[in-house]
Amino acid sequence: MQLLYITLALFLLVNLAAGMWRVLRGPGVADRMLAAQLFGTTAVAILLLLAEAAGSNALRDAALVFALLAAVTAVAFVKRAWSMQEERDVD
Amino acid sequence: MIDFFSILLLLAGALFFLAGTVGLLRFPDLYTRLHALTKADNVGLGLMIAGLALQAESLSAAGKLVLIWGLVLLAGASVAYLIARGALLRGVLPWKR
Amino acid sequence: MNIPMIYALLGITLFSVGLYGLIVREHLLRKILALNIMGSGIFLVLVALGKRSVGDLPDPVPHAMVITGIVVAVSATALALTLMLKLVEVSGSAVLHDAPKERS
Amino acid sequence: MEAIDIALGLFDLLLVFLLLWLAWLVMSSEDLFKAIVLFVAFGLLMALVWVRLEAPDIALAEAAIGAGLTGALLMAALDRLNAVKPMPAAAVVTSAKREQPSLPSKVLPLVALVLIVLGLGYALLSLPDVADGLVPNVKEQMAQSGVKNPVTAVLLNFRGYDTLLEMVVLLLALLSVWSLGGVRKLSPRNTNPVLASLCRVLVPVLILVSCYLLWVGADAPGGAFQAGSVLGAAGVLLLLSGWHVEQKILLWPLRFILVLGSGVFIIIAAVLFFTQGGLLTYPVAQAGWLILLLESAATLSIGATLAALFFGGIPKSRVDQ
Repeated sequence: MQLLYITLALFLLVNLAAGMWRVLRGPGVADRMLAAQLFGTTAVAILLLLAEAAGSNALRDAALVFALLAAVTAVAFVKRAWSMQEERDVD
Repeated sequence: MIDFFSILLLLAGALFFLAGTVGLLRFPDLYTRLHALTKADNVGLGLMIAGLALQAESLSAAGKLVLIWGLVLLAGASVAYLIARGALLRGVLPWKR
Repeated sequence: MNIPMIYALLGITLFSVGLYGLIVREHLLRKILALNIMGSGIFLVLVALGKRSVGDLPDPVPHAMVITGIVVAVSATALALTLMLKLVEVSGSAVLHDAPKERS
Repeated sequence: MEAIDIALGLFDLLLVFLLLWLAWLVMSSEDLFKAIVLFVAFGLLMALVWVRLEAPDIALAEAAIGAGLTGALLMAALDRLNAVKPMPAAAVVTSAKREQPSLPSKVLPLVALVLIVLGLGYALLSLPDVADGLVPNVKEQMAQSGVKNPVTAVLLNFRGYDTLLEMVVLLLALLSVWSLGGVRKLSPRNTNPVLASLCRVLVPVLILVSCYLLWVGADAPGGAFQAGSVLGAAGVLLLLSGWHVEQKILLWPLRFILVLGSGVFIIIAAVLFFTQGGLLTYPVAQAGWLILLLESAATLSIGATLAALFFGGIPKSRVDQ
């Protein structure tokens, strides 16, 4: 089981690395933010897998905090950083 | 027996995560990507959590896992709505074939 | 070469990348990001070196220092961002110029 | 070499590579918003590094701050930056006036960067492989500390004066922000029902998690800083959703909470100085609850300070008296 947890965590990290492409490519600001959201969910899963592998309860708390805080960043994005003259940064 | 179901659920979860990432990379516009990510990833996380909860040492540990999933679902759904609505208000057009 | 050492080396590399950005990039927001990356690098070195102890638990003293460090870093970032906004308000530019006379 | 070690090694290598790549991209990407999103991702991955280095206490703090609060802070600052500077023409002029950097000024910092990495790397590798640091001292004193989590023991007991001064640093940062930022009105009430219902669920959960982390910090990873950061995040969420606060609460009650942490710390330190003969030398029997008292006060102050730092000015109710 240990091996499966670690391998899956590695697999999810690879997934996350692939999602990086969308952050870099955009094209809009919302696309970048969306990819960051993917990182949040994936990181929660990785943390839970590592927690199970290490038998550590504290890491589950960290995953809980992650799940809560990812929403705060996203709301900050929608309410603040997303200016009304959007879709200017097409590169 | 429990191990078998755990492994099955974990692998299924990983598959959904993969699908979510593929959707994020391949789909043509913001709304379809939003759809891919929010649904696939949250189901993937749910399956993984179900697999891990089977292995949990106590009921409270399993409960915490389920709580995490509930929170991710709630936050994911709300944020997806906020982003999609914001994009519409800002005039991002949905993709057409 | 053990795992903590790899992370310690990552720490010094991050520190240097941050330092490079701090020197080369002009926009103040970027400089603030650079300082944060430098800070993360230093934290990494501290914790990775604390893992060299023989016992079962890593050295808790660097851990405690890093936790306070993270909180201080976020408050310093908030202060730096406010300073930057004030500067932009006064001078109209988020870039530090060489000499005050250049400000038109 | 077992398969599990190989998998872990690959995980570490990929993590190291991703962090380096992200740090480089944060520094080199042209778009500021992109840099901020990349920096948030950087903070997220840092939390995974802390897990790999067996530092769950730090992972918790980083999860709350690096992946949450810092991103919110940076985005709010970017928003205000665009708001105060709506004249791109001036910016274009200044950037056009500045001549292209010469080749040496581009290459020299890179050379310096490589030299610094090599020098520091050499210094790191020449350190002894095994060093106990302060582990024996901590182990020896743990029984007298009043808590079971060594990190909390270091923070609140062995090096309590560090934490005391850190509370003062936070307060100073907020005072500086307030003196620079001026008076700002709270943002208008939010009319979005989804955001409102998200807040109604998330804020109580954040407060509950904060209490949990504070309580569990005595014998497991957690404690005042993590709890305070989560509480601060609750405050940020409320501010973002247009929370209505009465002016009379923003005046004295807010200031009272902001100084509560430092105040309780200083009072306890002074009392102990005269009764025990040393700053923050707790009597062994009372250490446990004294630490809990200090941590509770510190949590409230840290949470309020972080939320106020996010707000970035002296808060004023949007309804004029």
